[in-house]
Amino acid sequence: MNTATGIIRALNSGIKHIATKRFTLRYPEEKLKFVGDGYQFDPSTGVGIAGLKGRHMLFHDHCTGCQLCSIACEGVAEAIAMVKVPEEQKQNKKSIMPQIDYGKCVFCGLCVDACPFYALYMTNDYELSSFSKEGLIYTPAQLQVKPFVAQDSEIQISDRGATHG
Amino acid sequence: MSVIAPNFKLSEFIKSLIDNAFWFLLIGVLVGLPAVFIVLFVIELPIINGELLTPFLALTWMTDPTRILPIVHAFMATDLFRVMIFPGFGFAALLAAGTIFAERKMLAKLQLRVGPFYCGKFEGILQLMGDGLKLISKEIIIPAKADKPIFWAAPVLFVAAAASFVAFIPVAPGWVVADVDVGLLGVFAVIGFFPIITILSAWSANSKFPFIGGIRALFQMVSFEIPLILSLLGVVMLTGSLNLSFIAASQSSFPWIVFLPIGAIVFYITMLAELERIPFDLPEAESEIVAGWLTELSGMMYGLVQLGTYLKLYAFAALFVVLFLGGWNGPMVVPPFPAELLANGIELGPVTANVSGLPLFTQEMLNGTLWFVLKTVAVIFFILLPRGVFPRIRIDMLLNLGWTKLIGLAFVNIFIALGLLYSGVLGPGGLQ
Amino acid sequence: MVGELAGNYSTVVMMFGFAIVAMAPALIISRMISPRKRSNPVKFLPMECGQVPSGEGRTHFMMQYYPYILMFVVFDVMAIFLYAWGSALLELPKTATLPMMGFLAIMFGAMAFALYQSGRRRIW
Amino acid sequence: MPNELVDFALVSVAMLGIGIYGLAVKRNFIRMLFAVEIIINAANLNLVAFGRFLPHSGGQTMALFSIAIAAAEVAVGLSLIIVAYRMYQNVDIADFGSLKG
Amino acid sequence: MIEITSTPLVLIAILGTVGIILPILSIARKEQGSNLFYAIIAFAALILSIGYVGYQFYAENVATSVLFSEDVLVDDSFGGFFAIAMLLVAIFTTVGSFNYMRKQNSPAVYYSLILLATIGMVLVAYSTDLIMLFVAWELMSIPTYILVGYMKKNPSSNEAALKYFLFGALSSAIIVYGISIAYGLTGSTNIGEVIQGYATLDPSLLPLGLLSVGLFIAGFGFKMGLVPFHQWLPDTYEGAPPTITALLAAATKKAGFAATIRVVVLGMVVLNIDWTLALGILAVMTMTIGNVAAIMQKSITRMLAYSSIAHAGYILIGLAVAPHSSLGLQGSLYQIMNHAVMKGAAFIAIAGIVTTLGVTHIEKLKGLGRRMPITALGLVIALFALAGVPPLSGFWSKMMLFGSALDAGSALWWAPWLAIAGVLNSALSLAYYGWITRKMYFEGETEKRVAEPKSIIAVMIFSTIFLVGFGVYPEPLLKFVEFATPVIMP
Amino acid sequence: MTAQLPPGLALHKVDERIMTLNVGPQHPGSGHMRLIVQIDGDYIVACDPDPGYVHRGEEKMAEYRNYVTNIPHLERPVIHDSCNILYPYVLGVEELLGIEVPERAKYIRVIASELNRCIYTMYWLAIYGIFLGHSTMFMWPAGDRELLIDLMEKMTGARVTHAHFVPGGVRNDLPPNFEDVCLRQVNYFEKRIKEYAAVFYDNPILVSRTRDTGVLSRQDAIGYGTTGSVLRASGVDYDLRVKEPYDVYDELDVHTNVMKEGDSYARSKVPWLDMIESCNIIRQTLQKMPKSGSVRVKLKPNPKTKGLESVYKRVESGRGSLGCYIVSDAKVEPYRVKLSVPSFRNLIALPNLLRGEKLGNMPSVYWSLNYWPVEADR
Amino acid sequence: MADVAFLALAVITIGSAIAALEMRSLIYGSIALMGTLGGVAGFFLLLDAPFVALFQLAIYVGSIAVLILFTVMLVKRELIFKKIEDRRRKFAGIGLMLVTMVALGAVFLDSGIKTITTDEPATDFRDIGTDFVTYYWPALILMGLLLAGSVTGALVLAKREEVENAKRAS
Repeated sequence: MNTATGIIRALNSGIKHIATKRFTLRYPEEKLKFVGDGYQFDPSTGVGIAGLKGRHMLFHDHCTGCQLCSIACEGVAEAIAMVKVPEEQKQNKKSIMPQIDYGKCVFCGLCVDACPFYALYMTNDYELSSFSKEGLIYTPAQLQVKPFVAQDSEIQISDRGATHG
Repeated sequence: MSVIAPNFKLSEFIKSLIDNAFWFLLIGVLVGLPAVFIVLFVIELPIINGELLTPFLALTWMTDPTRILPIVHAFMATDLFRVMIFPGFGFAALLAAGTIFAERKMLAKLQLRVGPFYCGKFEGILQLMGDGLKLISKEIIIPAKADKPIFWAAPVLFVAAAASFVAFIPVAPGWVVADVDVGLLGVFAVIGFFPIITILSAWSANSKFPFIGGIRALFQMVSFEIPLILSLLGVVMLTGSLNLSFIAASQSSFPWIVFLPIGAIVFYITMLAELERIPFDLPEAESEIVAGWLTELSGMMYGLVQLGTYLKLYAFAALFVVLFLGGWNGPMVVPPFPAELLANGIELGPVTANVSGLPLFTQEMLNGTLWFVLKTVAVIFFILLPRGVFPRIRIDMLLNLGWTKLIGLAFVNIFIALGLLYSGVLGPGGLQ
Repeated sequence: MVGELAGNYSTVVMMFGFAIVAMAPALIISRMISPRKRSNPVKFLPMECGQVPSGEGRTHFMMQYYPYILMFVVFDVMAIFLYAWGSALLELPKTATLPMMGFLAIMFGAMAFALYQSGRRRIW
Repeated sequence: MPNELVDFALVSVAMLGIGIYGLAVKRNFIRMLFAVEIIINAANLNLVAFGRFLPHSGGQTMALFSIAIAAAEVAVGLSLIIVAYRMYQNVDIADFGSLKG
Repeated sequence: MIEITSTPLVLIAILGTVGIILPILSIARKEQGSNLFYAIIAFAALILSIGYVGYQFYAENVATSVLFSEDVLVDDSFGGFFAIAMLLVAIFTTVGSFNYMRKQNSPAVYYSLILLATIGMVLVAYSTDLIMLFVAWELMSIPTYILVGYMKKNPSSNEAALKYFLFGALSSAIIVYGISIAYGLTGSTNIGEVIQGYATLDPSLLPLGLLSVGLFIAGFGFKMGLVPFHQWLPDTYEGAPPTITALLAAATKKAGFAATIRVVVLGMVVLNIDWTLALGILAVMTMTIGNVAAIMQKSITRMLAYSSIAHAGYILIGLAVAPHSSLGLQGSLYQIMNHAVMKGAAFIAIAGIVTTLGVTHIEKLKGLGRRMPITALGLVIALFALAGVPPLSGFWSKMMLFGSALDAGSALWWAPWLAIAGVLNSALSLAYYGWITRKMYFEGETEKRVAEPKSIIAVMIFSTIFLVGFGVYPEPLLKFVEFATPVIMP
Repeated sequence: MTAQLPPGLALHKVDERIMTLNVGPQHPGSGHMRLIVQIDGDYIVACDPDPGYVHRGEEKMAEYRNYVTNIPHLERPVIHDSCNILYPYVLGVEELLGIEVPERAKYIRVIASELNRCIYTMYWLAIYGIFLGHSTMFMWPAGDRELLIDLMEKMTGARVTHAHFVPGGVRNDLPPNFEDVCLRQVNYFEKRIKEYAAVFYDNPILVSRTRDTGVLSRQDAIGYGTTGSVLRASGVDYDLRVKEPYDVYDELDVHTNVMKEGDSYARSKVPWLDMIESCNIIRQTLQKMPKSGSVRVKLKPNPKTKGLESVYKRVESGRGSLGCYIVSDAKVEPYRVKLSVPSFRNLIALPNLLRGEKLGNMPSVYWSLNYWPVEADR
Repeated sequence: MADVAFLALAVITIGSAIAALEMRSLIYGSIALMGTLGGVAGFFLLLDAPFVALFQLAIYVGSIAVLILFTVMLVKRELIFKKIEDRRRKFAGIGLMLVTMVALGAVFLDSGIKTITTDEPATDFRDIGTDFVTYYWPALILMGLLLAGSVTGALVLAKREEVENAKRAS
């Protein structure tokens, strides 16, 4: 009667789960809460600070146009191109700044690791979809904007199962 | 409440209902008004009872219960009503549609997810309609070397065979499409058509995977037909009848499952196999043979096969209810039709209308239908449940199970019935 | 009157016919409103997992389970013979069960042999 | 207008004739089997028709036996044809020709 | 209700039980059991059955041939006679198969099917109800379809089975058709009542009655190998395993005669029309065509097959003159018994030749008398008995048949011509039997003797004793035949 | 070798009864590959795996990138197990460059590696479930995997392709309060996967279906060179974490799960037991880990090796031993990077296991080999 | 009503019987044969023999037709459509058919059964069951033996002997 008990156990487990809380993140309405503001890097110690590797944020006042980020990206995705910024936004001597093509970026964060001037961080923003390829290319001006992300859902574990709450 | 639907909000539910009703009304008006105008302008209006039947008059009639109810009554007495609406196709299709939705929601609950959610604004209640629209607007692709006539006919025939299976099911006292002496045998005859349709459909596609799936389906259905037939013999022996209505009526004091639990279990398992449901869904084992005999069916053809499958599911569940769970029998819970309404008529504000055609349905019929539906839903739940907890079994295991264990159990059941009969527990002189 | 009882069965045929009449339009409408692009002949090849189909689609297949169909043909007869007896059982004397038991015993013998044979799938 | 016995008998005769034609003309074993089935069905139809008009239950009993026997016969016949098909890759008995006389 | 100790039921019980148990035994032994084990069980069952039949006769529990009964079966001497003949052939077949089946697969099912077919044949002779007759007929036919095709790797066996199957299925379909009309005319399936009904048939229904009888003749005629229905017979006999051919030629054919006597002859008698001429013509045609065709054959199996067609013609003489001569049916029955033994022995001898030498062609039988003396002797004796050479048993039966034809000459002007045709045909047949004998004994170089299978030798010895013994001293057999023959008066 | 061809299947004419089925690449039961299966009725006569549909030349690509920029690439073949596939490469580069990794980084690596093993195994288990027609077993692991993905995302900032291991340690330190969250979620995770036993591993239908199918004997398992769970399911007690401990595994108490049977069932159960073991390891690691300290050695942007030398490192990944062979020639790019992947080793056993099996066993045997097509193709 | 049904059934039965023999494809032939068998079942219904009718549907259409269909599907595709016909033989066959039909039809029409009609109620299907186990019980036993013999024999025939021998040899 091992078979019968096995079948009954399986059925019992199935019925039990009908009353368990469901573990589904209803994504557009709820979003997971991430650690910190995003992945950052401290070149002085050479260690990153934990956070989501979302889209980048460029601090114009720190960027020197040294191209280290672009060089770091060359071996990975070739997503970073150094472009001339308009005269009024010019912050550094070469007046070039990274422009990132998110159609190519793999979000590895090596460019952040490469930046010695605290100019390039990654943020929690990951909703980058666009209708055109051009829309995925973020100019330095766009990269300057700090995204607003409302992420508050976290995994809650209780006796009746885990949920996203 | 929160367990079943954690985010249930009554207001949203009502809002969604109103929304849906609005859309229905809108479409109804948009389609209905032109129809009325066509009637007005194109068709010559008849004269009934000396009056010219203008649309206005027709509308008045439609709202006048004294006029419309006898017509409804007369319509309800026809075979056409039975075939199309109540115990027949409409009722079954409604329950089948409900089953599809319930299956998806229930399986989602069991698997800790949500299931259909957005269509229809509340918990995806219109998902089925959306699916239907999608299927009907999809391109039907027929393989180049297919045998076209059979390929086209098979899905339709599948639905038709399932519908004729439904015809034998008695829902309430007197409410059955075909009340025949040998109804149970008719059921077996109809079940015999499914493997043929399946194998023909599979053959006609001229493709490998459908052919393997079709042959598997053939073996499976055909092998489980014998335990199916044998498991029901006990009930027939005890009632001495093959008439399903009679069998249902004979269980007024206790259902046969009390005496023949083994038969009920065997029938339940064979039912799963005949329906090609997990754990017996070998004909559609997607990890081996893509989608089995459904591989080449596209668009609405697939939709029709699914409809047929769920009609069949309803019919099998109903057969289980009729044979083992007492059919419509149950305590009377429906209140009687208020007698003073019959005597005094219905007061509608200042007007009192004496409605001759009431009540439309008798108390017994409503009660019977209620119990029948409740039991059927319970059985359907148990048919759906294994999909969540069992893996698919292999064809040789399946055939082995059907031919050795289930047939053996079915014969045990037969001998139990014989023993009950000859020891005098049941049958003439016994209980009942 | 000959053929009176046949009227009861007409509703089954009606049900069958109604299902066809109600369901065939679904296919026809679908055919009408759905796109029909015949540009690519590869689209109409039978399913072969992305490969170009090779070999016969319908072949001498699954003989391993052929005995079950043979058995089905014979034991289906047995099962429905049992119905002829079972439905009349209440009116029969108890001795009338004996021939049926004899019949069943014979069939059990045949079934044992057939099950053994069909269980040896390597020889099919 | 009620149906008469002779109507059924005529249908039965027509089926018998078709069956004999099939047996005489066709050389495909499966088709010949079809023809035999048609003849058996004609006979069954006759039996039940006569049984109804007597009325007597023996005709139906005989028809049941006859159908059951046809089932057994078909099972045997198709096994034979499968053996033949394995040997000749053919189902046409005119092409077999191992027996010449 | 028929008594449970009556012969047919006991035969069903013994043979059916053994027939069902044999396959089960084979699974219990994982299909590894030897041929001999199953053969001996089957043989024991057959011996037990024949013993029981004999005991019933000995204890005088058997009624005389009543032919009619209230029930589906009757335990009469007519059935008993056929039972003995068929059981004898079945024993021949079983014993002959000891050797023949040694290298074949699934011996258990083979013997089980032989037993089942034997039940069918026996029950055909015992049954007094058309449904019973039909079911028994099919029980006889279906196992033989399988048995004929039992040598699966042999193409001719398979083709023979296919032909046999088609004609058999056709014949059973025709029989059902005949039964349906007979049933429709008389309202019953009991042969007694059918005959009663025929006797009082409304004249307007007479054509239908004739039609039904015609269909019966056609249906049974397929099995008997009457001439217009005989095309399948040589092919089948040649292709089938020789042991099974013995069963077919010697037993199923006789079942056809039993059924014919039960149904047709009596039915014809009461229908009260001059139908005997038709049977007479059939008889002459059958024996002539059978014999003429037999002369031209190269294969001994095929030759014997045609000879068995011819013998169906001889037996038919008796049936044709039955209403007018009491000797007619007696002669037929006598010839049936003799033919069972003779044909059985002949085919078993061929089975022995096939197993040891693997030849059936007549030219290759040269010197058989020296290579396999006992088999050859048995074969020759059987062949001469078939031809009706005097001191052998076959002589007396033929004598009786032709005598009955002469006897009926007073009522039927053409009856003596039947006798003459029969005698001429016998002479013709002697030609080819003699030719074989010459080939076996007087041609060919001296060759070494080969080991003959013991089982075949046993059959040969038995048949030789039977044929010679009853040829010399025919009284007991005559008495038995007389006891078994039903009495019909026009 | 193991499964003998049934007698007779080879006897009859080939063209008559044998049907060639292409299982894949567009097949629900194949993955990114094709199995050319020849079946006689319900029995598989021959099976010819045809991988290579997702080959992308990772090894060649690695020769054109420096030691750090290789990292996002080399994790691509098994993105679900990305930490483990980077692990041998990182270990090798560290040896080439002669870097001593900080203690805390080693522990973080172990946590990441074990979490990733669980993530991979859950994904594998989900597919195994759906291959056997058990849709619940698809949904539950796919859902419960989310717990661990969430942890990994907190830890590394990415949900799937982490690019977390670098020569010299890990990219970033653990976020604050990570230990508590990790312990809580891992405990819950362990509780969840133990519930799978009722519907899956102890389910009599599953047991009867996968028992004694595709049996790989101990001898053959060693002979074919299978690794990981396939090897352990055949009764060979071999786990690199125990036998050749790397990083800090020698300080942890690792138990090796071994089953004797070598059938599909055993092969499917060993990874599940391994997951439970992984939970144990993570708990131990969280206890023993230094609470603070450096996690990464600062490197030059383009580190160079000393001269022509090679190194071979291997680790126990979710599928078995995963080796990485690096040859360097004193340039910024490696001269040669060779990945020795467990999937390909396990695939070798497949044709021999499938021969003579029933068609219905094909998915279970195939997927129980713990095979990941992309990894085999690289 | 019954008469229309009769005519329709007659057309279906005879038409599909011809189609079963004459259709080019054996598969369509099998389907047409099912039509014949179903038509005969319809006649049984008209003759108030519902048990036999549904038995016919369940056995003939449900299992025999399935078996035939399955066997036909095993046959190679070109054989399904292959048709060997001798024209002379065909005309002879048609002649034979016509002679049979006309002769038998004449016999039936000429004889007295033309006048037979009945108003008596049909027999109950339970009588069949009663018959089976009382009057015809030896036939039932024989039927059992027949079915047993046919299934054992058919299985022994259909299995592949060469495989078995190979197994035995090894």
